[in-house]
Amino acid sequence: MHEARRPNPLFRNLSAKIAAIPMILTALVVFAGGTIWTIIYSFTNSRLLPRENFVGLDQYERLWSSSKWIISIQNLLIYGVCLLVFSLVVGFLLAALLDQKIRFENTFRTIFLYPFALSFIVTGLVWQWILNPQFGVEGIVRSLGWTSFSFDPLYNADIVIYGILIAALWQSTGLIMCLMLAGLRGIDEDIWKAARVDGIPMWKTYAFIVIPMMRPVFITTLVIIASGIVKVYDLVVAQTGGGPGIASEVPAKYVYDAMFLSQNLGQGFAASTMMLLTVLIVLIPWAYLEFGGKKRG
Amino acid sequence: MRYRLLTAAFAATAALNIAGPLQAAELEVTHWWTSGGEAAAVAEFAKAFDASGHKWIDGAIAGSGGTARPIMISRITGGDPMGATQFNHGRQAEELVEAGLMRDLTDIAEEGKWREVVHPSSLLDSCTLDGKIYCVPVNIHSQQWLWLSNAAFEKAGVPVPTNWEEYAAAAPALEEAGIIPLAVGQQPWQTTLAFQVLLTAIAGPDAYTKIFGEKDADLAAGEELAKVFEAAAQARSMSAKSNVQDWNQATNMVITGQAAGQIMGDWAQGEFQVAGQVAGEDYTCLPGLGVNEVIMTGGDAFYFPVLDDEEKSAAQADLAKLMLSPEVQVAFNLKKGSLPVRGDVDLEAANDCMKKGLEILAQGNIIQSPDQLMSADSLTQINDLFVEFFNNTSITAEDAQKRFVDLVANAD
Amino acid sequence: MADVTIPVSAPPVHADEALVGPSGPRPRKVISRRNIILYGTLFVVAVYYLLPLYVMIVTSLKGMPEIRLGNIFSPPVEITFQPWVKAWAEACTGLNCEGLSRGFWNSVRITVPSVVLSIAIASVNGYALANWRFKGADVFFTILIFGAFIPYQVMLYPIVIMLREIGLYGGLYGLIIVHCIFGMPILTLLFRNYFTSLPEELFKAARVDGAGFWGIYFKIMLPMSLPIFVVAVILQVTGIWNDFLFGVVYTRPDYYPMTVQLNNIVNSVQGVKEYNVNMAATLLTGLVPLIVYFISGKLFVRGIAAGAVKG
Amino acid sequence: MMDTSNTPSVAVRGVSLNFGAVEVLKSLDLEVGRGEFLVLLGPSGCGKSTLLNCIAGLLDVSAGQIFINDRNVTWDEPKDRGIGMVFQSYALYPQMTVEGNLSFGLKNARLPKDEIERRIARAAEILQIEPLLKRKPSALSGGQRQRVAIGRALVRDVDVFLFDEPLSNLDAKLRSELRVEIKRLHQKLENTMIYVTHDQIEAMTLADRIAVMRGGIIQQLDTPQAIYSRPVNRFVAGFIGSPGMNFIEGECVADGASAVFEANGVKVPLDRYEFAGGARTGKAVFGVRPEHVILGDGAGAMPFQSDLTIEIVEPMGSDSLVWGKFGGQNLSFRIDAERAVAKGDVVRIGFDPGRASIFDAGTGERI
Repeated sequence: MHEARRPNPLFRNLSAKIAAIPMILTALVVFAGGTIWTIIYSFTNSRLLPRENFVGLDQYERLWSSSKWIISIQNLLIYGVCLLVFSLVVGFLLAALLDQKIRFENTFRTIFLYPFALSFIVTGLVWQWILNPQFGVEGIVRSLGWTSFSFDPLYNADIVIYGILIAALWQSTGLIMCLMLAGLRGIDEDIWKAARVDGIPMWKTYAFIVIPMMRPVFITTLVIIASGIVKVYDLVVAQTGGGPGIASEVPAKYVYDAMFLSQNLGQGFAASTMMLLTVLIVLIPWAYLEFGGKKRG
Repeated sequence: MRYRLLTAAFAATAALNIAGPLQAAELEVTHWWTSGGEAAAVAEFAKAFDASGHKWIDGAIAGSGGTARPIMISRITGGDPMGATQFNHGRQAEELVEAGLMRDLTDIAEEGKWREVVHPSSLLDSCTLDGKIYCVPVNIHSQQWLWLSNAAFEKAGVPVPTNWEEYAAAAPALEEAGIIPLAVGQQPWQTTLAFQVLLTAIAGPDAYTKIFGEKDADLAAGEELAKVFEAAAQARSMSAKSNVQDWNQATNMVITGQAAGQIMGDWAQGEFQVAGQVAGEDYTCLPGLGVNEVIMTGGDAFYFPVLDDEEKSAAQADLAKLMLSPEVQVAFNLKKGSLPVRGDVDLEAANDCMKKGLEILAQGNIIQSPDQLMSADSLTQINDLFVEFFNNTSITAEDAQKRFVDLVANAD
Repeated sequence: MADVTIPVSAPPVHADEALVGPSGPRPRKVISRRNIILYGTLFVVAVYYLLPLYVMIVTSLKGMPEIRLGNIFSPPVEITFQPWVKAWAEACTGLNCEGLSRGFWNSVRITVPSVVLSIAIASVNGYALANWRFKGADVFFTILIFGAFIPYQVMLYPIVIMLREIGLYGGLYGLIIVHCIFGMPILTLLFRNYFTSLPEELFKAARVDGAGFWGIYFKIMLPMSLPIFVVAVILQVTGIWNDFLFGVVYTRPDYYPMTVQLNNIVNSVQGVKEYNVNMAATLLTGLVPLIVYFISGKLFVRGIAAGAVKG
Repeated sequence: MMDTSNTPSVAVRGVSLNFGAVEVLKSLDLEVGRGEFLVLLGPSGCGKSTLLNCIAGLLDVSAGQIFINDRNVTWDEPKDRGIGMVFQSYALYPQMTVEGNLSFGLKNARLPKDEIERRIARAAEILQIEPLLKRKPSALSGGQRQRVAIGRALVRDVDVFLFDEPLSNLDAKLRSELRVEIKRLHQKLENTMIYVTHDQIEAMTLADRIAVMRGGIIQQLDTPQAIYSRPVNRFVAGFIGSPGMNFIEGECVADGASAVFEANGVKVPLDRYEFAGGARTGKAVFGVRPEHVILGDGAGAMPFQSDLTIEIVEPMGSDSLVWGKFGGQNLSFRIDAERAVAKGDVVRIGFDPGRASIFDAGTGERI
């Protein structure tokens, strides 16, 4: 009777491995493989079809010398920072208001969150009309008599990004409010009682006690919004199409235009690699903080 | 007269019917002619193609060439090609041809003696690569046109100008009358079009060919060009209030008299026809801005991706022949407002603007379109420069010229 | 024991004598300053949120003349559903004038299989990761999660090539696969967290009884994971229905989902811009995710929060 | 502190509180003397925490009034009531250092800087938490956190300390250590303290007086010793003392001037028992504490003796708990560990009926 060999580790829970093949394929081939492929080809001068003649950093030089890219980066910074700050502040305020055990809490929450269910295309179009000079808000106010009133961000190159910001805020603040509300409801009731007994006014309790306690919720929400910001595309296409001129260009649109419009894949790959970089700059410290922390702590 | 044409058309189709057992095949044809006039013109192709027994499947894609081309290209490179597709004359499909994705039409060309028929021959050269012909030019669109609304000038009490200087001079009067002097759409290609029409008119056609063709950067930086940029800045201020998106919306402003004029190719004429306006009475057309009368041989050509389906390939051949047949050329170009590519066809029914075009074409002072001279990549960069210039008044003519020179220096 | 003066336990004074001074609950003014600020702000923000929806509905029920003359906030004088009919069946993109209906059925044909397939795969992934830890599983999972953050643009073209190689580029199946790929990270995370939260003994007991990988999955895990399935369905239906980028890149005109069709209709203009038809079309496109949102209510929040917060 | 001799430090008059239809407190009256340590004792859900929260002002009463230092504070905010509160979960501000926790309330009350430092130093010295001042709560042990929580009330120089089951999160050893510290603190500060717990050992050891509560009503308010020896009803008797009091159901029968308690053949003469309203007859429950039952030679001196066969012996280290039958029902009593007894031994036990308690079988009230 031969002594039972230790089963080859490969075949241990074989069916689990087979079942996980789609995941493995997606992770390795699509995510890892796709990303590496793009990075490699960002060093070639592929035009309509990918080809392997490498040109070093030419694509990146051209990228950073193109005013369209510079404008899209500026837009991304303004849009990103403002969206982060405003949605966190407004989201938290709304959550704090809703946390006051008021009546109609559910109705208000439903109202604030319904835009999140809509697609960016719908949001972009709606806000395009509302901000339209003849037809939208400006037209109305003028018809009410205040003829010199002007509020047409989508047609003014310097402030068009803020027009897009209004639509983005309308869409995403609802989610932030929910995340904040979940965070607030997670705080131990006794902390509130202790603060009341100590005579600390409501706003101070929020500012100095509750918000510091909600740091992890803030950070996670920050990362979610940030990764969404870098990908902004549909909203700009629907609302301004990058106009007026190239004033509301965003990186994601630069990539699509480069790849498909100017038929210059290399430039598109270079731009998307840059986008990847911006996401990693936000992500790695968070991942380290979130997971690295646990291993060390 | 008209009767004679109809019988000829009927005879031709009859002949086709007899020739060999004809399998009726469905052929999907993609294009970006979605405005009123354009749709009417493409319907002519469809009618003729259906008459020949096949079935025209329309693949119209909205949003002008900028939106449509990427979709067409990704379908062809993605291995799911359509039956036939529109491109502009020039190098847009260059790489597709090099990659062998486009069907070689040389045999059909020889049979139809396209070399002699197509005039000017430069159109066919844009379709040729290493001696083989890969596309069928179907029309000539010249961008060098200025369309003026007679009504708008009457309202402003100013005579209809005959050239750019008079038009620019009339701008203040127009503004007082509450009319937008120049209508320009927001899409990038429209602002570049306005610029190079000004360039050809003010600096002359050979300056245009040197800069766009030979990428002559010194000329681009020269005094001659500075004047052109001045005119462009003037055009910018004249078109400040026109915030419409598509070109046909801008044309619509001219038709309705909200705007005095528009620099646009002769495809705008289709819109005037659909709106029932008559050249000379309701609107005036000035080729080359009335300064340098020249015709640009821009326009559209149809490419035929390689298909492995026998029937469809046969249908492709029929469509290719049909598109260049005299009758279809006449019917199509009349509706489209463009000039036919066949030298041997005369268009009596054409209105006087088309006739002006035909005369200039006959005299032979023609220039190639930017698409024929420059790669899509460089052209898009120039488009971005001018759309930014037209929308951001803080960019002076000098800055724009400097950046234009860089672009020309390393364009390909 | 500290010397403490213990009060003589006097007979308790009962409520019948009138209690002098404040007693009972503190009188709270209903119209207090706090309430005004609180409800006032919430009301103003609610108006800001509801305004666009109101404008869309109102305008979509008006005829074009009424729109050109009146202002967008005034309710329709004579209500007409013609814009809705036109948006659904007659609006044109280029030559084919079939309105949004084709886009709607395309979206259904894209969303349903994508949701089913992506949830099936993700739930199996989650189950495998949670209970059958095999070597390297975590490496793939981490790559997957990083994948959720990588901007789509980075993988846009490589996927075009992959689909082309397997001959699915341009069709519905291609887009369905793309949605499965990009839906997988968040869903796998959702299922993994849910399955790890289930009591471990359950799984061990089943193993002892000799149930295999699939036996446990179907007989034990699946029946218990209805709540997370509902959450996953909500997440995927809204996500896939609202997608635009993949719809534009990976399909061709006659397979366009509703969002792409909407963008084409609204942006391709024949002469004058028909705002009422455009608004009706926009509402139609937003209808399905809104219905899913209103039906699922709280679950929606938990799903998105769970998907997002954990993501 | 002005000496107002016996004006109560905290007085609760006719207070009742109901959440919707549920009546949690039923018109309750209570007076706590100055410097007194009063414990609110009772099973969970008896309303003890709710009462504490009402006194603290965290809950609005439905009726009645609350006085602190003879001032009607019914409508006052917690901070204006001169009270400090220590919670079961400590409720320290997690992101602030210990010093931050102590000074945050004072800074808010805009006390001058040196005054704040002085108070913190004093509290730190009393609670021996000087080394901890710079640390964050997450770096402290359960006991240290509890001391900081107490310190938070201490620095505010409050008149009344309120404790809401402060020790129930700690392990047994730490609990007894902190119990002693709280007692020492009370003796040192001489503040009034109201302490809520469900642990009757804490109640017995800490309290000047205990209020045993059930169903929102104070069952008995008295010194620990009084409650231990003369429980007013069967509930209080059963709740205080562990192991619990033995209950033998039977009947009181008149016997000349006094009475006799009979249960399945056992007769206990009640001549030494002080009846509340004179001897009574009828169904009754005879309660005797295990520690009052003496075994062996000592039993002889007891006024009542009887034989008992041992059924179960539960050794508990310092002593053992022995179970047998008396009057047909279970009776337990303590013996010191050395005495070797085994199942089946017949032993003589004795106790003084005068120290027992008898309750009316129906109402459970002491008779």
